[in-house]
Amino acid sequence: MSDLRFGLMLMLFGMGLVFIILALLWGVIAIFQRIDRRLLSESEDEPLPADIRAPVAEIPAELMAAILVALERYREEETAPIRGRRPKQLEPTQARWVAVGRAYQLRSNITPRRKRS
Amino acid sequence: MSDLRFGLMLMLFGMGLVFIILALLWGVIAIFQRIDRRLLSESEDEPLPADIRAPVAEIPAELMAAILVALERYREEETAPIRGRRPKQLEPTQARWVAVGRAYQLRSNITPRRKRS
Amino acid sequence: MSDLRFGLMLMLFGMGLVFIILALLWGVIAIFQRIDRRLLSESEDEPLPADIRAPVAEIPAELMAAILVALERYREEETAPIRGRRPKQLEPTQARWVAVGRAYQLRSNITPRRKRS
Amino acid sequence: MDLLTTLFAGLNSLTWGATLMLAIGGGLIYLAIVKEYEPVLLLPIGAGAILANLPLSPLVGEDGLLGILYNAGVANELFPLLIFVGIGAMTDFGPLLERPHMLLLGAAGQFGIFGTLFLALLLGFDINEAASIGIIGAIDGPTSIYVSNLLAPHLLGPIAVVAYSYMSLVPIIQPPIMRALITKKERRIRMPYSENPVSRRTRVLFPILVTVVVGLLVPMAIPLIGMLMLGNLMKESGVVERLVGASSNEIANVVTLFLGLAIGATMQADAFLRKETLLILILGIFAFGLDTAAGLLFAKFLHWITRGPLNPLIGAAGISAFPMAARVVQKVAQEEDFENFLLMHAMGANTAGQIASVVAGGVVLALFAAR
Amino acid sequence: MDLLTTLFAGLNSLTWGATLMLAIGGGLIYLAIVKEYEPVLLLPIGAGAILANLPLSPLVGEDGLLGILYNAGVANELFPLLIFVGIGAMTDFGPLLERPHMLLLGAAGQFGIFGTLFLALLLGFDINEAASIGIIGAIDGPTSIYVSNLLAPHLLGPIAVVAYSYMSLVPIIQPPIMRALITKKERRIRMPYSENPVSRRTRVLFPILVTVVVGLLVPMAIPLIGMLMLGNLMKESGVVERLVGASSNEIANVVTLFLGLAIGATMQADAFLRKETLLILILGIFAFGLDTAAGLLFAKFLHWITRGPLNPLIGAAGISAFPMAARVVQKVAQEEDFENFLLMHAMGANTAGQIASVVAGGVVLALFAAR
Amino acid sequence: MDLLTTLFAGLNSLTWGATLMLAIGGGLIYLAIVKEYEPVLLLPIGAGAILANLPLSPLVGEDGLLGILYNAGVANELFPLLIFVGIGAMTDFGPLLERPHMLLLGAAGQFGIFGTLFLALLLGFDINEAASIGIIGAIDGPTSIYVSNLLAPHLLGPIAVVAYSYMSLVPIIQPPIMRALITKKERRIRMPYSENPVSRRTRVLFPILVTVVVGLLVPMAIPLIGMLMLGNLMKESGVVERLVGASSNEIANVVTLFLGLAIGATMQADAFLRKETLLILILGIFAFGLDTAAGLLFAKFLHWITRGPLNPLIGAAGISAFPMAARVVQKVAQEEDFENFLLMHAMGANTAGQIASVVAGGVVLALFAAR
Ligand code: NA
Ligand code: NA
Ligand code: NA
Repeated sequence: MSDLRFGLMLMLFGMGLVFIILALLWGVIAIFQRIDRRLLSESEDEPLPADIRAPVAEIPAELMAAILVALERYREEETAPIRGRRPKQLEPTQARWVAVGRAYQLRSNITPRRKRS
Repeated sequence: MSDLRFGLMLMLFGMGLVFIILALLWGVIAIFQRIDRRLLSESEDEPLPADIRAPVAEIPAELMAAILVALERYREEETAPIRGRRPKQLEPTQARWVAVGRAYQLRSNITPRRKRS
Repeated sequence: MSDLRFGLMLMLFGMGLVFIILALLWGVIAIFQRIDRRLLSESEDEPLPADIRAPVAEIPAELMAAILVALERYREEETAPIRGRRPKQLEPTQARWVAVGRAYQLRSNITPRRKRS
Repeated sequence: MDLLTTLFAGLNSLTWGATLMLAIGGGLIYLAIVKEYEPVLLLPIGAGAILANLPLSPLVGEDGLLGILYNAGVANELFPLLIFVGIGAMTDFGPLLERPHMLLLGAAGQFGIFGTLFLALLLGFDINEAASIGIIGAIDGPTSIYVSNLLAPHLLGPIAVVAYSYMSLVPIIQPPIMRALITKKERRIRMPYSENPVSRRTRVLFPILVTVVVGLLVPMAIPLIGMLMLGNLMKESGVVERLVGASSNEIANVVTLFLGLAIGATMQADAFLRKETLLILILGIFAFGLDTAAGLLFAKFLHWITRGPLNPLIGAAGISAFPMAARVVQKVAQEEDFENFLLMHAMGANTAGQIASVVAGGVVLALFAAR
Repeated sequence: MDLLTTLFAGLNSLTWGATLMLAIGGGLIYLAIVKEYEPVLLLPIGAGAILANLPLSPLVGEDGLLGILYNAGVANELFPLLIFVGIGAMTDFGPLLERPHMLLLGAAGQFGIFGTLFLALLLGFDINEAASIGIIGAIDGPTSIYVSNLLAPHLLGPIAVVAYSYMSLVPIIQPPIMRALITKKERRIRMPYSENPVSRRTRVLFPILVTVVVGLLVPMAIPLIGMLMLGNLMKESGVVERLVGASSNEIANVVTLFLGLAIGATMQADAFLRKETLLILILGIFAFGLDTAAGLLFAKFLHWITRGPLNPLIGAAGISAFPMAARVVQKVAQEEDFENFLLMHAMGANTAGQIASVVAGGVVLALFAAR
Repeated sequence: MDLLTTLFAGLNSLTWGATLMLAIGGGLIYLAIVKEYEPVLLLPIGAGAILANLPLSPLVGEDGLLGILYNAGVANELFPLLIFVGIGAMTDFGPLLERPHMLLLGAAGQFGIFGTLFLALLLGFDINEAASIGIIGAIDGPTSIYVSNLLAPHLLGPIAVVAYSYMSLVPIIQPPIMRALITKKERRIRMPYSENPVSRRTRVLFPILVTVVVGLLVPMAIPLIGMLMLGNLMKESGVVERLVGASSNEIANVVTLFLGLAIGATMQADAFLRKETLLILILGIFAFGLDTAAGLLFAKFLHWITRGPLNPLIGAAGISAFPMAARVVQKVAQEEDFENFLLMHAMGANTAGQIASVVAGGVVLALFAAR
């Protein structure tokens, strides 16, 4: 019997609490929304990425796939030399530094005081 | 001495059991094979994937690789919007829904009762 | 007070030890360097991979990316049939064996004693 | 011969119960492979059930692999919580942030929890068992596992099986209820779509604030909501892609496999083959239906008081079961009006349901702790 | 000065044994890197041996990293079993399902286990040690580790090292035995190739049935065969690619690294530098040879009684050592007849050997339990 | 009503301390996301701090998720050591092997450890605390965590936070010191670049030899240096790509997430909100500055005695903080002479600093053990 009463209480308080908490979250988000809109009307805020992706649908999917792979590779190679961000690409990037640096240094060694002369 | 006798028993029973169990598995598979063949002769069953892949050898490997990558991407994008299957692709798919849905909705909002009129 | 004295000792011994150990490592590497150079002057040793990668910079990065993907795929398919090295590719390789083997065997079955005749 | 008797001890100790459990394990694998009902969980659960019910299996017990997995991640709640990080890292709360009032529909979609709880009490389950059965109505696997493992661990097996296998039945359970409760005219209601761009700031602050607000009000909900929102924070931050990847791939996959096996291993004949399991199977359906009905009726009520363009169908998406429920809404709406596009609204309600499920789980635990 | 003495306690406590073990660790790394002998296991084992034998290493013992890894996954058998899931997820039993009679060749290829066991007994090892050494004849790393860890954990180090380093010697050990036991004429036998398409149903049911049949007969084999077949079931089901990927990549790689390190750490000087280790090195070669010979002779016997087109060479593939043994068969056959294509048949025998190895491991454990 | 009081126990037990800690957690997340200061660690640390400081959080304590993670990998030092394997697997010691004398600059860059230690002693910290604070001067996260967890675990939270958040300040802290201590003329020195090809043999032997040499001399350094070099050995071996991938991706990512959360959870109000934490914040900056100054002055000294073309700026790269410090050197050098290319030399000093940091950590532990 006590179980049943507790069950009823669980039902009432439970649903009540769930509603209260979610209503509260609604309020919090609503405040943020208002701030967002105010800031948006003042200046241009970063829009949803979805808008950018929309025209994608017109490109054939296979071509899209190939482009995506290529771009991803490119992005990975160009960015990411900081250790801990994209570890896989650390080495090749370093190797490129080595290469560039060496070519440069070797040349500048031949005429080491070029600039100061 | 007892160890040696147990060792001998291990050898005899061990090899015996291994043979018995594997023979049993043979029997089980054989039954399945028979069922498979019967069903195959009745209707066309799904054949081994190997047969499908056989002509692959004629395509240059590099081209094959590129096609594979592209197809994989394509497959991933087209299928898989259910959470928990291919999680990586969930978001772009959603974004596409968003985009399509919005374009559609915005248009249908201008003439909201077009259909009913 | 004892803490302070131990702290001082930590400082002196600590820096000392760090220097000694790293100097020792320097010595070890220097020996290796000498061996390397001797062997290099005798025969051609494998150079740093960086040198090989240097001209890479002239190829547009996107093209490079596509080539890399394709080559990687190719390499994965051609090598790696040993279990435990590149597990993902085991099956396709097997399937190719199956295909090649079957095509071959089926043909050779028609004229099974061709060679001995 | 004595050796042979001992040798074939396995065959000798095969009971009818174990045989039935082997069949049930096989049945779950059938559902997973042929029907594709949540295969990533039902296949390991089925396999775990078979491996645990083979007589004298060394895999069960403290020292067996399945026992080790159970203690490593189920008994201490680690696995469901880690899965939540992955779910958070995959969920896009954008549609909800654009229409935050959808949160109320999420709340309504949890009524099944409490209704089923009460019904289970009436059917003779004790209060802890009843609450664990009710939590099937969260329609969210990890929440069900988390809560039932704390309140009634002996029912974990059937509850998890029901939670995951019914999840796939959402497209079968919901449409009849939707057609019964919502009139044709209401189903044709179109919802205007106004864009509410959500700034990155809001997207990043949202998981933090939800954690703090819910955590302050219902401390028992901190693990569930905190892990879900941790995953989402990492995703929206955009600066820790490595961790997002690890959470939604490596961790999620490995943990899912281990969790499934460990749960399957709890399905041992004497614990599973009882009339309680049968009742749970029935109560589970009831929970799903009650959730849907409550969501629909509450949406209908909102439509009535606001007199606004709110299609009551989207109430059905408040149950969570992401993203199946949202798609069911879109499908049923299109039956009446092919050009009606409710999906984005339904997605908002759907992610609201996800949050509400977790909050409800925490609330149930909190009420028990406060008892 | 006292501080310096304590400071250089490491150098002071360096023994000849530890120095030799450091060299042996280096040797394993040499085999792994230069000879490419199973590098994924021999490199971590060698590194573990070095890290554990450096004097006063804080990595060993209950609180050291290597001790923690040992207790987390070797002592409780977790790691070898998880590796089995990955192996199962990578193995294609198709060639075996097309020619199931190959299972008998797999059985014959396990004779080395029992022959070596008996020889080890004669050489003075006790019965548990003898069985652990014999299991090297399973020619399957995880099985050797699983069984020897249960029967004679103090021999785990040398047994694991032998099991993995000899695996790479298969192409060196087998051919002379094949040429000695099989006549030139027999080696030229071509085997007709008839296609037996295997349905997806069979492929999916196979792992389940093997688990149930073997599990009912030999409960002690459930962990080994169950995990192997769980992996294969996931692979063949085609619906849980995420879990297959996790098993064969993430889990397999991480566990392999940890297992190797933990096994290397068991190779401490006083435990490893004994004449037993030397005997195990010799008995290991013997086990490999005996397996091959038994497989070949049994295949010869089958050829003789069936009078059918069965090239006895494929008996050598029954030892497991997948897929090296199958390739050795193909290579030796081609020496005599370049157009002879035995590979598919050998692959069948090879995967049969994998199953038979696991069954034999379970049988040995069962016979010990029934003693 | 009594139930409500118990229900809102969370809100009731919110203290000012906890509120401040929630804000600090938010601040760390801000640094991680907006300032991008080592986000992979600061974001989980901040999240852990929030989750642990929410009143009555079930995540803390022995049975809470965060407590479980702490015991599983922080208390036993597992996580920092596993991260070292990943770091080793990502580090290219080539530039150092070409110019091994850079090792001395790495040694000099550790002076901040001992100087800060002494200063902390003067400020009233006890010797264990002082050494833990000093080790911030290793400017290497895992080393700081490893050492401070052994010597003064109660300071782990602030030390880890300082170690990781200051790491990102290297480009702000170093340049003024460099311009102050090194004259314009010295900064213009160009360093000739001669190629010293490094054979694969040397690259593979290097990690083994470093482990053995350092391990024999300083056994307490074996875990740190051994794991770092294990990762590098696997990388340079070129034969275990699977294990390298697992170490530098799966293991590193998962462990980083768990480590961050567990460290964040140590930041509970009563342990964190003390004047010691403030002092550690100040001493941390001091350690970074002292490291840089010592490195620069030692390089200047080397330039003076060798009279060779050694630009003293590269001394600043000896502090470790790889690869930020090396880039700062290049940037400051280019301010004076745009065509001056010091990066490769600085990279050598930078990886030398990495090794020296680990050695210094081991030396500190060894001196404590020898006390
Ligand atoms: Na729900
Ligand atoms: Na075998
Ligand atoms: Na440093």
